[in-house]
Amino acid sequence: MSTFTMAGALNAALRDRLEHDDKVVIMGMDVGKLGGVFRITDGLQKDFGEARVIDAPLGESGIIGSAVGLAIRGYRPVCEIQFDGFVYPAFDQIVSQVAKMHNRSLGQVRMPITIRIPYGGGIGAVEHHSESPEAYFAHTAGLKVVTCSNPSDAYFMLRQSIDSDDPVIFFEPKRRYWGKGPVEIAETAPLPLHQAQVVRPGNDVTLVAYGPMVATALQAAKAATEDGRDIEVIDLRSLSPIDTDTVVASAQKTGRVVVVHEASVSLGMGAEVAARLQERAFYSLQSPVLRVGGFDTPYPASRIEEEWLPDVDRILDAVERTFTF
Amino acid sequence: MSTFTMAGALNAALRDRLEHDDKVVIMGMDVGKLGGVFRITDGLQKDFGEARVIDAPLGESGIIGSAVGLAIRGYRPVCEIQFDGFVYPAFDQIVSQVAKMHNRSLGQVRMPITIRIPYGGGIGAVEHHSESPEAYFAHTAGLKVVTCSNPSDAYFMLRQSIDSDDPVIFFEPKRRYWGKGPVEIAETAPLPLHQAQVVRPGNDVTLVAYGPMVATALQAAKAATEDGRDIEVIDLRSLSPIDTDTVVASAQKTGRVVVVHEASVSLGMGAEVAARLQERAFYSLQSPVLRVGGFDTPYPASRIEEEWLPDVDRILDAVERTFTF
Amino acid sequence: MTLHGHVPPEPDLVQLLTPEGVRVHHPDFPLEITDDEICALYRDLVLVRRFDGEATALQRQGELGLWASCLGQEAAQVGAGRALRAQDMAFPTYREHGVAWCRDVDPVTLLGMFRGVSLGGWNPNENNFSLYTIVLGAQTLHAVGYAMGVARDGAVGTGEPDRDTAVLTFFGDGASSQGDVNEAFIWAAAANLPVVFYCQNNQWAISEPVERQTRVPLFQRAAGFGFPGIRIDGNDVLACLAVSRMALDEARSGQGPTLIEAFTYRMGAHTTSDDPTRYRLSEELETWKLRDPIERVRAYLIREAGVDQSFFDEIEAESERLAVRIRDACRALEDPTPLSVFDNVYVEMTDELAEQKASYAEYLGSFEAAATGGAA
Amino acid sequence: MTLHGHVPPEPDLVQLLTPEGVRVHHPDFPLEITDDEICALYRDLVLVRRFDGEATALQRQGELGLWASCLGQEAAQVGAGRALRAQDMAFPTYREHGVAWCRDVDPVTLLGMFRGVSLGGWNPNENNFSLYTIVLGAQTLHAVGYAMGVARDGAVGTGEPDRDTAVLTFFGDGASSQGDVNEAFIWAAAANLPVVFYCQNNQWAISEPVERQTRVPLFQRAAGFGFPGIRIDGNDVLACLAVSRMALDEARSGQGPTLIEAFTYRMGAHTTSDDPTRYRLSEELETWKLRDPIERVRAYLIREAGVDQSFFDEIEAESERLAVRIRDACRALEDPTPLSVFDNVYVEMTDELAEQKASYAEYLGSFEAAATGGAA
Ligand SMILES: Cc1ncc(C[n+]2csc(CCOP(=O)(O)OP(=O)(O)O)c2C)c(N)n1
Ligand SMILES: Cc1ncc(C[n+]2csc(CCOP(=O)(O)OP(=O)(O)O)c2C)c(N)n1
Ligand SMILES: [Mg+2]
Ligand SMILES: [Mg+2]
Repeated sequence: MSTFTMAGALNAALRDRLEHDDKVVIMGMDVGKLGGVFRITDGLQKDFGEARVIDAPLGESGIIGSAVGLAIRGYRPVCEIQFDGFVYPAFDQIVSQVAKMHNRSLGQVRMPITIRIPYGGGIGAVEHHSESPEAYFAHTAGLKVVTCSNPSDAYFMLRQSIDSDDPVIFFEPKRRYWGKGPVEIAETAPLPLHQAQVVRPGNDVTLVAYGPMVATALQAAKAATEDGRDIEVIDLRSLSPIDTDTVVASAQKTGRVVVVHEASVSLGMGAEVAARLQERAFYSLQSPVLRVGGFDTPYPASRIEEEWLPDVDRILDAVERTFTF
Repeated sequence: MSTFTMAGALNAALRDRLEHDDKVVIMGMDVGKLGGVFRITDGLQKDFGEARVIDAPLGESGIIGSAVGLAIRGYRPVCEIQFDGFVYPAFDQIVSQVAKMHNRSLGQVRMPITIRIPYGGGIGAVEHHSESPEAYFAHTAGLKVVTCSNPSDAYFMLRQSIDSDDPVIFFEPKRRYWGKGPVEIAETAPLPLHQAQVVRPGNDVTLVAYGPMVATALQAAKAATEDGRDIEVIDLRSLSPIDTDTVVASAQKTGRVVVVHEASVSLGMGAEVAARLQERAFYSLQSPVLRVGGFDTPYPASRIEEEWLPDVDRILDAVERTFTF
Repeated sequence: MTLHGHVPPEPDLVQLLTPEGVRVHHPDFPLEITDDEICALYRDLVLVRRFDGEATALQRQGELGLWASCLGQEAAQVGAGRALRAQDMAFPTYREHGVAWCRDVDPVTLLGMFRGVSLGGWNPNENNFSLYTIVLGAQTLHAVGYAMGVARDGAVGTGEPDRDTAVLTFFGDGASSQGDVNEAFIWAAAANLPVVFYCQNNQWAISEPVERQTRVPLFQRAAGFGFPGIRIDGNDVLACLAVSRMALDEARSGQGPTLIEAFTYRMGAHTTSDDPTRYRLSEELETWKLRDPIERVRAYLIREAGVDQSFFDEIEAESERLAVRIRDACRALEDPTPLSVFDNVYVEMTDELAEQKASYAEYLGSFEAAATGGAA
Repeated sequence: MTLHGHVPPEPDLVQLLTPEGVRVHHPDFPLEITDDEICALYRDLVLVRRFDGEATALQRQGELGLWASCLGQEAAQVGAGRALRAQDMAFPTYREHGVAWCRDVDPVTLLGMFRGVSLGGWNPNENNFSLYTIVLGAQTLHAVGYAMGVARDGAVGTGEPDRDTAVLTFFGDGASSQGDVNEAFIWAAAANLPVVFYCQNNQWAISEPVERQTRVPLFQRAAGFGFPGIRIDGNDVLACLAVSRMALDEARSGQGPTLIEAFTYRMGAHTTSDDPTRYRLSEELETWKLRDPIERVRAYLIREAGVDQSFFDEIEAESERLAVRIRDACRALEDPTPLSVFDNVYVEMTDELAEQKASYAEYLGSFEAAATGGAA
């Protein structure tokens, strides 16, 4: 059991897959010598060469479109999108090609493509560098969408995503890159990629979070103990598919659920989780499933991002509202 | 009061705005001589000239990106995307520029851009010609998203969208283009653009639909009378913002709600409507808000699209489930 | 001097067979070809046109939902298609029926997506012919990525004729305005990839004439990206074959990408849903008919090669047999089952989707139960 | 002959002032300019560099979250900026501080988005300088659309000096690979729009050398789209001014678009978050220092124009005053209020958003209430 930052764990996972399968190639902007703007690919080009760790021309559509061609040729491309807000030029290739090619071929060609996207805010960045576009992809049939909240998940989920024969959009909570945690590299039976995890058991209320908000939810749960609230925290991990059973089971136990994410609330993941909960746990719910997320505005200027982003207080406020409802 | 097809009503609305405001320009593929593949711009280039009705080079990003520049110059562009599945190459310009420019300028520049998108299935088309991408845009702050279900709404809502100083994504249910209906051109006080409408009052169950599914919902309501069910049908009309009050009021009356749309269910509009209803009408709901929509698959081959699309039977099946729940 | 002073010279068009069927020789593009080989090309052209015509007829009869005819572009497609080697890969648009023919893709397979029984449904790697791509230009980037793979596999410049591999991708004059096509040029040039970009300039993008897209000949664009571009008579199957061969050879040998602009004409409607009388004059069609890609080969075979009538009769008979087979096979294409929509979304179906499939199966079953009077 | 036979000649670079400060005359690009005007340009260059340096310092002190320095590109930007007429419009990237300066945009205004108090916050139409655009290439299409408007307004080719309007848009060597930039070329050429595309090739796109984007000089790309392209010494403010003027004049007079490649160098890091030592050698920087855009003008003014020390002292003093003002004004920039995030999303705020704002206000109020011990 050794300790990694999330960035280090991701780097280790990439290295591991590059060694394990020579059809794995990494593509993106500045992923070579620089090792990516977040250093996630640090040292990989040096060790695996320019043919496998490729500094791409500056076009996201080109990166994803060529990944589709590489996949047809039998490769397993891992693409890095430099920041969340820059995935949109590739949206067409992702939605109309990556997501649909397997289906179009009646299952005869596979798209084992992993698209890594550092996402979320809280790092004091300029525009387009702090967005949370996960809902766009979770609404797109043919894609699988996951996100990690800690170094161990980062390591195993990225390996599992690269191994997946289906395309996976892999969201990395950039503001957690430098957080440390234990990773049992030797672990042979990690949690399945699309399974959610109860990261803190509790009986009074359920907090459903993922990616960057899991740490915040855990802080809230801790703080709530002072008010005598015993909060259960679920790390969704997989956004498409959603491990509904785990969430429903928790709701049946606690009767109260708050979903937390950075993305704008309207049509965000919280909407889907709420819709499913009232479908599957109607009589168990003691109060409405509440959503704490970004407001329905563009991501704000960084000086006020902390006010815009969900935090412990806003989460606890929602938790209280599930009781005073 | 005269009778129009929806296509004719849209054409009349465009003509009216071109006459009314010489800053209105129409751009798109084949919108000139051909009048668009659906003839919505029929005759407009002949009457208003090539400078105002522009056959664009074949790039959606170019169409929307140049609309942004035209808006900065003080124009009011109306862009036509030829089919739903071809809006994605413009996704970046829509999400990062059209939606955010006003905000970026602290309100000092306006984006009075209308983006018309024929959408939905049921016309026996090949791939990419039958999709329902509305949720992507409804999740995007800075955009307004509307859709019409009949010729009268088509006429007035398109006029209102063009007059809007905010960008509007205007979804046109292509399979209803040739349906006829009355339009009171002289009407001076049409329903506000972002207001929903109860198109059939009822007391037992509420069907929430929009665009192409409104007609289907009304058929279902009619059929349900045989089983003695008195169904209320709401035409949402505006997808962002959503007229939640109208939907909540109906839910409080009927206690049962089914949301219907063609888009895939997961993270579709139904998720947001369900999430809001359980937030705002928790104690009024007699059963979970159910969703009838496309499955979480790519739009299928046209020979089985009728099985994939929500129809009267699937809607009534859901209606029954709200009782037998 | 002003920046805008220069007027580019009109490009000459590589031609090896005149519209009258006279064989001409081009200093830069010699073509070693026997009359038997020209007979084989003639057969391709005739059968492709016949197949295409049948498909149009099948659409009229309601057997297909749509058809995008390649009428008039047979030479551009057969010339390019026959220049490919078995190991080469082709990335088509939605109109390359002639190329599919050369790749031995059964024409009936192509009908599936136009009939609406599938969204394509063939395996790109079976005949090294990728799926039809409807989103304009998207396939050119797929070709680039595939070529990256080819290069990484060491299948370029080895000199082994059956190993060195080229990638051929198709797009139209209209699609040349899409960002993806231009990004494909950039990638192919920057990495010197074995890709040949084959633009069929058929003068129209639905109702938009090529002038809406560019004010200079399209082949010239390649030079700006750092690789050669050339315009050929797209109705001359020999020119298309000769230049495609050269470009593919140079790609295989590691000399990088080429842009070929096949100057041709869309003789039919854009698709069966289109009505060209709304936007173009019939005179235009008449002039192009004089440059018909098949007539000139026939004329050559009769006048210069002395091929006798029996050959033409045999091909006529063969095309009859093909037509019959296509008609019957098209009608025999089975609709997919409603439940099949869930099956190829993922290699590993998600539990979510499995649930949706199960409950939909149950729902469908309830009707049968009702129908057979059986209790649910 | 092979398709890949040709080797393009190395382009010559338009230069009117050598790195040593010697004025050279170019037959095609005469420049009528007085020494006083060159003094004014020198002032621009010095003040822009000083402002840029202060901003970098402010970032180090934590007053800015990020800064994208234009160090080394002052001549490319001032030359282009000073070629603009009042009615012309500029569409920048995120690095055109020197152009902003020439448009009389207060430098402090630019700091807002880098400090994080706004996302831009200025009015594009106030100084005819559009908002900084971070998404690579997106602004080039905005320029095209604006130019379409200019043409529709009849503000091209009238011969009226204050009416005819040109649009100048900026992008980098890396951004030249984005589909949007190439679509912009296509649109501008097809409609012959009054746009000048100004590419600052500063040799690097963060860590990627320009060779990753293209194997031929970028200016050559324009010819492929049907309009002129030209490479200039981007560290020579006179060349940048002369060629930009000519291109803008020709745009205004209706001769259409031009691509200018200003060959320059990013002397600093990509941004303050970047560490160039990871990917480039310091030798490179040293050679480029010898071509410094400011030194050569200073040398010219001293040696050839005989400008005396007092002039330089005065500018030094002015730049001191500027630096002080910027430091103070930057620190004085106020944070927006949390509730302001709701205000400029729409011209007409939606009821939904108004509700969100109201309940958030109530939520924030509950803390104050608590703090002031007041009952909610
Ligand atoms: C991205 C995208 N936008 C629009 C369309 C609709 N569309 C289909 S074919 C076509 C014209 C294409 O013209 P061209 O590229 O010249 O090819 P051709 O049809 O003439 O063979 C258009 C606009 C599309 N398929 N994809
Ligand atoms: C669409 C998009 N992708 C990625 C980025 C991240 N990014 C910011 S600047 C930059 C390099 C741009 O290089 P260049 O165009 O040469 O301009 P320079 O920074 O050198 O002035 C990149 C990749 C972006 N801003 N937009
Ligand atoms: Mg064409
Ligand atoms: Mg650069």
